[in-house]
Amino acid sequence: MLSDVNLLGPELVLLVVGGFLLIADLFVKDRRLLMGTTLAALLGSILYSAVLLTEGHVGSQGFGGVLVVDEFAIFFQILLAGAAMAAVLVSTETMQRTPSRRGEYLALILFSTAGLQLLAGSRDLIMIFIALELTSISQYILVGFYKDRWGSEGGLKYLLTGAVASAVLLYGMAILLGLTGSTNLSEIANYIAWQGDGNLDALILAAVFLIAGFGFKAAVAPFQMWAPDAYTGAPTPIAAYLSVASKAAAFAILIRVFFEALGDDLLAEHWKTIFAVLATISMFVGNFFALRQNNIKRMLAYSSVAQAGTLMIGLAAISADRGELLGASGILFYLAGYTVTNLAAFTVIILIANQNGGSYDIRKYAGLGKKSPWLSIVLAFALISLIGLPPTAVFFGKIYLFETAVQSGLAWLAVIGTVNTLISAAYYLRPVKAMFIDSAEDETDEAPMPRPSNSVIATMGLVTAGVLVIGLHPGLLINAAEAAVAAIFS
Amino acid sequence: MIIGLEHYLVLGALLFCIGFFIALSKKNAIGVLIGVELMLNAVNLTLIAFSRFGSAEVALSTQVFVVFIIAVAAAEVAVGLALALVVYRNRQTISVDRTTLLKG
Amino acid sequence: MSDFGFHLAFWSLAAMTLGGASMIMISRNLIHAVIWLVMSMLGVAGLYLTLSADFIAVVQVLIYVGAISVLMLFAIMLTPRAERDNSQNMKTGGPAAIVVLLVMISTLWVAIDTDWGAVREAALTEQARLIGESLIKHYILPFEIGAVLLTAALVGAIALARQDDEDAAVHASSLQAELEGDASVDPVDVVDPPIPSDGEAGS
Amino acid sequence: MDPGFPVLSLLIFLPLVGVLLIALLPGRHTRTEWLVQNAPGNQVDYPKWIALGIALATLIIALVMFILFDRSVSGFQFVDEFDWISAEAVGFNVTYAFGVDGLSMPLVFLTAFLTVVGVLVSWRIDLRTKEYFAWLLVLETSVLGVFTSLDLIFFFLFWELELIPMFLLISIWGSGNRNYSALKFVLYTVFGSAFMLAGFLAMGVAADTFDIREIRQDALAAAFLPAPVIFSFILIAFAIKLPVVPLHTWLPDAHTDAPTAVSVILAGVLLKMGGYGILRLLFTLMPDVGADADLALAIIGTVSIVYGAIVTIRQTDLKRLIAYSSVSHMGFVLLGVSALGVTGMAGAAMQLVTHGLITGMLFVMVGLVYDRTHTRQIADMRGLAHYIPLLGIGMVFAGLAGLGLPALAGFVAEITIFLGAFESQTAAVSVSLLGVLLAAAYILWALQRTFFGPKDEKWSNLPDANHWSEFTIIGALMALIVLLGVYPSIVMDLLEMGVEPIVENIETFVSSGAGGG
Amino acid sequence: MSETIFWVILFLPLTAFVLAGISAVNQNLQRQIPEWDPNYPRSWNPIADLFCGPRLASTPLIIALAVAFLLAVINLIDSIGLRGLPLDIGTHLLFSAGDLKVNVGVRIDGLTSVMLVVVTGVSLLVQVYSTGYMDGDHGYRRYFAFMALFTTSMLGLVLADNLLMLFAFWELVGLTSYLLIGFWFHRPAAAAAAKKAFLVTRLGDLGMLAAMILIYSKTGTLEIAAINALADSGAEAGMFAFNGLLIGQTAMTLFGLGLIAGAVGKSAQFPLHIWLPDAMEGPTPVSALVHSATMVAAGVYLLARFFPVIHASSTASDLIAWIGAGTALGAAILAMVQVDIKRVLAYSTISQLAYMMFAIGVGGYAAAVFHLMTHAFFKAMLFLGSGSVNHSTNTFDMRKMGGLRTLMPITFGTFIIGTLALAGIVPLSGFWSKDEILIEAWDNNKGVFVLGLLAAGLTAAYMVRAVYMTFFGEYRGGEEVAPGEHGNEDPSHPHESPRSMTTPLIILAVISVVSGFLTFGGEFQTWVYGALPHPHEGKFHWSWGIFLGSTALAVGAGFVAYWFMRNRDRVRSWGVGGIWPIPEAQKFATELFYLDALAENLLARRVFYGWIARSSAWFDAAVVDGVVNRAWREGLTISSGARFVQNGWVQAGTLSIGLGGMIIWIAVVLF
Repeated sequence: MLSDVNLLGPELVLLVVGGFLLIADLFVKDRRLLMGTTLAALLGSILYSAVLLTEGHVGSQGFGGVLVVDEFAIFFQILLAGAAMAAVLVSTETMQRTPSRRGEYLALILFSTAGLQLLAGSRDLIMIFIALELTSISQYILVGFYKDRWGSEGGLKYLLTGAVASAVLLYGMAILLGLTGSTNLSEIANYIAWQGDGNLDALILAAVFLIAGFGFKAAVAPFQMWAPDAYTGAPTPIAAYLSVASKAAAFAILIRVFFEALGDDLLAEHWKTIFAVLATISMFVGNFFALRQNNIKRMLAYSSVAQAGTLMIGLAAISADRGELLGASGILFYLAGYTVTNLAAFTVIILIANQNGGSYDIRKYAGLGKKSPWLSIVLAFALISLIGLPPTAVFFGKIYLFETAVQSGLAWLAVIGTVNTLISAAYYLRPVKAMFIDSAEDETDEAPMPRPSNSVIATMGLVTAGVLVIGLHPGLLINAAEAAVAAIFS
Repeated sequence: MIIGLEHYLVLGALLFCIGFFIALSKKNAIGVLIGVELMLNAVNLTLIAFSRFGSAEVALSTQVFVVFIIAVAAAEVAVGLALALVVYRNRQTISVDRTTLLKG
Repeated sequence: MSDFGFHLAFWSLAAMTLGGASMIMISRNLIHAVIWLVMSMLGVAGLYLTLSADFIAVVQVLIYVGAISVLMLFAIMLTPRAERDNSQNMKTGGPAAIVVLLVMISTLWVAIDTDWGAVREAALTEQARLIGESLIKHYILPFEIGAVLLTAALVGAIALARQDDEDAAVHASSLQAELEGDASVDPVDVVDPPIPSDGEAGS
Repeated sequence: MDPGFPVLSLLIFLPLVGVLLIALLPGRHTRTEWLVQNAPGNQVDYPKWIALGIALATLIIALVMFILFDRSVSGFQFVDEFDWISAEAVGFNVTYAFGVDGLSMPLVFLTAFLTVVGVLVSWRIDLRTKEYFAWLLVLETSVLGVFTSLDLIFFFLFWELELIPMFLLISIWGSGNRNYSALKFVLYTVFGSAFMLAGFLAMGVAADTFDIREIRQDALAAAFLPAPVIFSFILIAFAIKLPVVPLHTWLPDAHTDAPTAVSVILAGVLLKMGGYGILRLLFTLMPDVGADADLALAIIGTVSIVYGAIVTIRQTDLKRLIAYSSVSHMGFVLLGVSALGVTGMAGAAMQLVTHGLITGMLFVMVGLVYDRTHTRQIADMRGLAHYIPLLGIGMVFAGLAGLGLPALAGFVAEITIFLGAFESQTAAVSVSLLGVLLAAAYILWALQRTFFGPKDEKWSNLPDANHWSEFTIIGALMALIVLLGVYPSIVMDLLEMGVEPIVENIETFVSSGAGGG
Repeated sequence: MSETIFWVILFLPLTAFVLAGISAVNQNLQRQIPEWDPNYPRSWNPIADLFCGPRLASTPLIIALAVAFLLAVINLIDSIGLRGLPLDIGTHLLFSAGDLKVNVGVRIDGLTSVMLVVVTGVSLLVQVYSTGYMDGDHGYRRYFAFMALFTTSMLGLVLADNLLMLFAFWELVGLTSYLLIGFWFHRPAAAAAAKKAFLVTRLGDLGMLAAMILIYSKTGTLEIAAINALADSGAEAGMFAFNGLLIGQTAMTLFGLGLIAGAVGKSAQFPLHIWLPDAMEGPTPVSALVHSATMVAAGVYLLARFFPVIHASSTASDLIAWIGAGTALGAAILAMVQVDIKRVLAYSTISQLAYMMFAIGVGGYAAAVFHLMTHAFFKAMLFLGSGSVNHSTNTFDMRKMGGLRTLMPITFGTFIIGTLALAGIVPLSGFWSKDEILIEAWDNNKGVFVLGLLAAGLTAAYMVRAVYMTFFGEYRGGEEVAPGEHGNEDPSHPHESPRSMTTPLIILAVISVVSGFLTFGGEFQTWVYGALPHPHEGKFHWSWGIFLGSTALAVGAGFVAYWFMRNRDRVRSWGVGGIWPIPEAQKFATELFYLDALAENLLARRVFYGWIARSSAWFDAAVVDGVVNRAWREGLTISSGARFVQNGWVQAGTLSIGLGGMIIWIAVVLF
């Protein structure tokens, strides 16, 4: 039993510190101390995961098969904790805006991170449900955290839609449970392997409901509509966090459920079609809606929908005959690259917003290249990476994913993906153009923006370096992703 | 005829659909929440039906599942109502067809 | 329980559940809707009993009827009479009907058509103990996490509901905007709330 | 040949070093120096001197490679390679592999040379010089990378990398409707590379490697896409870049609105990437498809030649006119390639090199004239040769080179293409002879309207060419054009070496196809 | 003689070109506006003034040409010793691409030697003349640079031993002709004429290019000797075969036609003759050298070079014969109505070149070359004479001349000699060559003969008219200095030109008198026959009938013309050019048979530029580009239009969840 607690380590650190923060908030007023504690917790969780990896606990199941610690889970634990760290680091201004709710803020971030990490490692329907709800509820609150008209509205919409989505998810789980008589993924897999073909319709309905539930978290069209509103209303660090963390966890659990539990061949054919179609829809929807956005947060929200579609290509490839390893590792690799890139973009956006009165209007970015060149360069770099131009992380992510598509005979999907790259270039380049080419309508305030806090600069440097490193030497990360997915598919 | 699993499942399905319809069609945020609650109840009913007619371990896991669902539902409602309250403070309304600042 | 009694119980409870639900659908007043919700939930609790899930039935009555609906009633009471309107959103009614029809078809089809495996006659006995055991044995982890979840929800709900110093300004400003009827078509003018002057010194 | 150290990597990444220097050093520095007396306010711009130095260094390295290049052995030389991504489990392996052969060596030299020209021709720029010259050097790196990559992924990487500097250079330092043109350029190219990437991946997957030297036709038989589809996918990208009708309309806009140096490099080397790709990738990796596609290529090429020339005649903007003439000239490349013979292909490759020099010079001259007249409308100019005779000489020279005058570079390429292609593509060549006449027509007419005719007092105080940079550019370009015109062997031998293996490949496949039925 | 000599001949003028070019560029450097750019290297000026003066442009060229001329004469003597047989000189590989091997080399035989002497000689004299004529012109240095380049290209053209090299220099002479016609580019007419000349000749060159490509692709060789030998081998069963080379009759015919196209363009034969009269916009010495003596004769040279090819197909030879005959007559008629003395000479040049053309067509190879040579001398002289007249009257309009015979005796005398030679009066050179041609025509093609005879008569007539209007009667001139031309400051009192201009006239006069005697004993014919694959002794043709006929015709026509002019003196209007009874015919002729109008206005402007080019430009902008832009705009519209879906309702989100899920399920279950 104690060993099981050991396996729970990474999440446990976060939960305990989160709880501690709730109390500490009542006495400690120093923001730095609170943030420091949070960051320490996240770092600890990362280290713990690393220790679990090196200490040979890999592959051991805990809590009666409810939780598993394999390279896959650890990959995501580290990724998610990292994303959370970035989100916390850039939250300085957010916490200045809400001085009396800092503890809650940080604690909720920790809780939802823990929930996502558990999601990546859980192998039991009930566990999945609880972990999902833990993150969801924390995020509902975080989105509405400013309590202003936009934040509250975004939060409410997120919650109501999410509640329906989780109800649908639950119905799917219920059907699955009733069919297979077990909540454990591997036992479900056994059932399907032996007698699944009898109740294909029921299985597929359950699967569709599951897809709806998880796709909601991943913001895949047509389950994406909450995303723009939630991102726009939420505090920007939270928007960044949502755009990368919950997407990552959602894909983790999609891979787990659909290829540990429902990965049987007689279903995989259907998954292939479904995921391919979803990928197409969500790439086109995301890109087309993003074309005309003037609020950069909203634009990035739609772009994250499109990116989710790109990731879906990987899922489709997994289901195809040849591409298990390639597809899954492609998803992981792309997720990592996308995470660092998007965090870089959001970091800069936050800094810029702090400068020009908290506004996110792309048109207000005019002439920024002169005022604060480094910020502009980083943002431009991040956006170029989001397009998928070299020498950046997403460039290789896309090449990798498209190769998996081609390799699994889905070349048409690769073409659609690249065509969407074309569309996306049109709107990703808009801020670049505004910053470097247009000149500010009021040349009066040539004053360079106030120097941001060290933490933010550090974050910016870290994520940008990440984008560049992954872009220039993707080999390491690709090998890591391989190792991670090898835990599932082998 | 004998009342069997299917009856309960059909009942659950119908309840689920009614709840879904309410969630889809009510103007008032609290109304939407009510719909969601109905949907969750439908799920619970389905699960319990399985626990009654399924094998032993199903019987247990489903009931545990239901306990969790009920707890989570309560939590969701609490947060939802809190958010609705905040929206009301900001906008003097909680009807979802008027809280559309964010769109497009 | 005799076969007839069982039939009677099932059908009446089913009618109660669905009827209550349908009444929510049509009732114009939110408070009535909550009442109907309570009734429908009681029906569900009864159905649990017919499924000999006593413990769950009790939990259902306690939490739903006892807690959630009361919570809702409080929330409704906090809002003025004008906001107790529970009418349909005419803009989504039509599409909603179509979607729900589809859902109904699929779910009913699955419910009836599927072979749900072996049917057991004997119901589970002494469930409370079994459930408790499995909660602290097999499902200990979800149990703990559930506890955290409730904490998070609790804290969050409080954090949202309570009026902090910095919130007053925010609400005032957005209230002002609302009264001026500033309904923006393009969410481009979303701006972060101002940083309070004594940013570091909180409540 | 193999020098002890990675000279090629040095060549490719030296400009990036320059970018770093420019970024780190200050933009301007006030001092008086005989060389820069005419710089406004006696200021020396570090960026342009650094850029010039780096570009010259690159040019020298390229020259040394050109000289050391072993003309006796075919195949790639100066090869640098090591494993870069090796994901055996999923079979995704990318090699860092660069090398030059007879085909790419002249193009590499051309790139280095035209970059120097580009730096010099932008000597008077003083808007945000740091960024400008930095981007110019980034551009050089990306083009050099394309010409030397031996790995499809790296080829694609550099192919895409070139977009960023181009976008910014056009839309910041451009003129006219520059944002539209820049975006149009980017979108067209990305559209093409979409298909190109799909084709590359299909190839790489089928052949289980992205190394150009190891991918072979028979391996592609197993591809998920049929070889013709892959071929046409990749061809789309190259056709857009080349460009050929009807994918050419991005070119006039980009050229017209780009700053002079960018037009020079765009016309001089970026277009060449398309022709180079067709030779290096399409016909090397899938010769049998190429052999089947010859007629189509010939037709497209002929249409581009004639149609492009006809449209050129109507242009009223001098730069636009030259841009359209590029469309016509690039058609010759396709025509030569479609000959499927050493002569034709060598001619096509030669056309790449010579057109780079000639059109580069034309754009230089137009740019220098524009610096003075501040108009490019032909209607506004008249009798310029009275006031700027030296520029007039340059312009007339470039124009005559452009219309394929003997003893100048263009003639060699065109005549070789004609002689090489006539046997296999009789009709196409016969039609495209018209292009020669039309070229004379539009160039001479443009010259007559701009430089000749009575004096126009409006231009009476235009300064003629008077800066050492201008003399250097014009002199160097003239010298190279004449050199290639009277003694083409120095380049032609290399190109011949470069295309021979391609043609052998084609012949073996064609003959085997004929033998195997 | 060793090959080096010929390269020296080729490179001497080239060196002069480089020097003259330096001088010209330096001149432009001098005229920089100094204060515009303090960076301007003033240090150049002294050196420039010392070494790069105008003399650097002319003197080296004249020296070079003198040396080249001597070498050419020596070579000619050699060649005479060899009976004009070709020297055995190897060729050098310039570059190779696959099977294509491009060589450079010289071919030296009787034909080449004669041409070398003609080119260098005439060029030398013209340059000497130019030093006087162009003196004080602003473009003095540029002028000599172009002239040097032209002479180089012309020499290369005659020296070339393979078709590609010949074509290259062929294009280069075209270029220099372009540059020289447009020399005074400040005149719109000059600029337009230059362009017209280049384009029209290039139209013909297309045929030559095609011919070259064709012959290469059929036989794989471009060597002139090989092609001639092949053509000379005679066709068996429609195939020509010569050691390994094979070519069909059709291909050979096409090849011949292509060459003819090139020649027709370059030598201004119908229908491509329209450029030459306009080319008179160039300085007069240019007209003398380029547009009468040498370059326009290159077409004749080409056909003479490939004489066996032309006669390997009757189609080709007949075609060129009739083209030549027709052009000879038509051009003579047009010359009859011109009022510009240079245009008269231009049309007469066309007509004389046409003579050579149909001579080749009817098989008079030697006669054609002979006439080429004699014509080069006397026509150059005539042009120089007209230049001399212009030098003192500042006009070419004969209506503003008259009575110059006393004022400019030397010019008058030489001009008369030239006229007689051109009119073919015994014993001047023109007589011998022209009669030679007429005899050949009489032997082979009577129709051509008749046309040629008529042309001969007209020649005398229009020359007499020109001489009369220029030198007889009262002086009617005295107009101001035209811009660019540097002539008499006081044109109301014309005077004889400086010695630098008269000397060449005299020399040329002497040559035009004596050069005809080379034909005695068929000497000349023998040399040029040496250039053919099957050399044979030439012989001196003589026919009393034709001698009497042509002389009588010429003299008669001359006197008729003279009589008309005398009586026309009192007629007010000079517009009626002289001897046309019918005004309609007059009009028809003065409008140049409406050929120029047809070509330029209708075909070039209306049909091509106005219709074809405009429609394609519209297509390019509106369709090719328009479609893309339209698609882009539509995409944006869709994007903004589709946003109504995201209408901000919660239920929109939930709806899409349910709908999406259901659609997927149904789709999967049904299909």
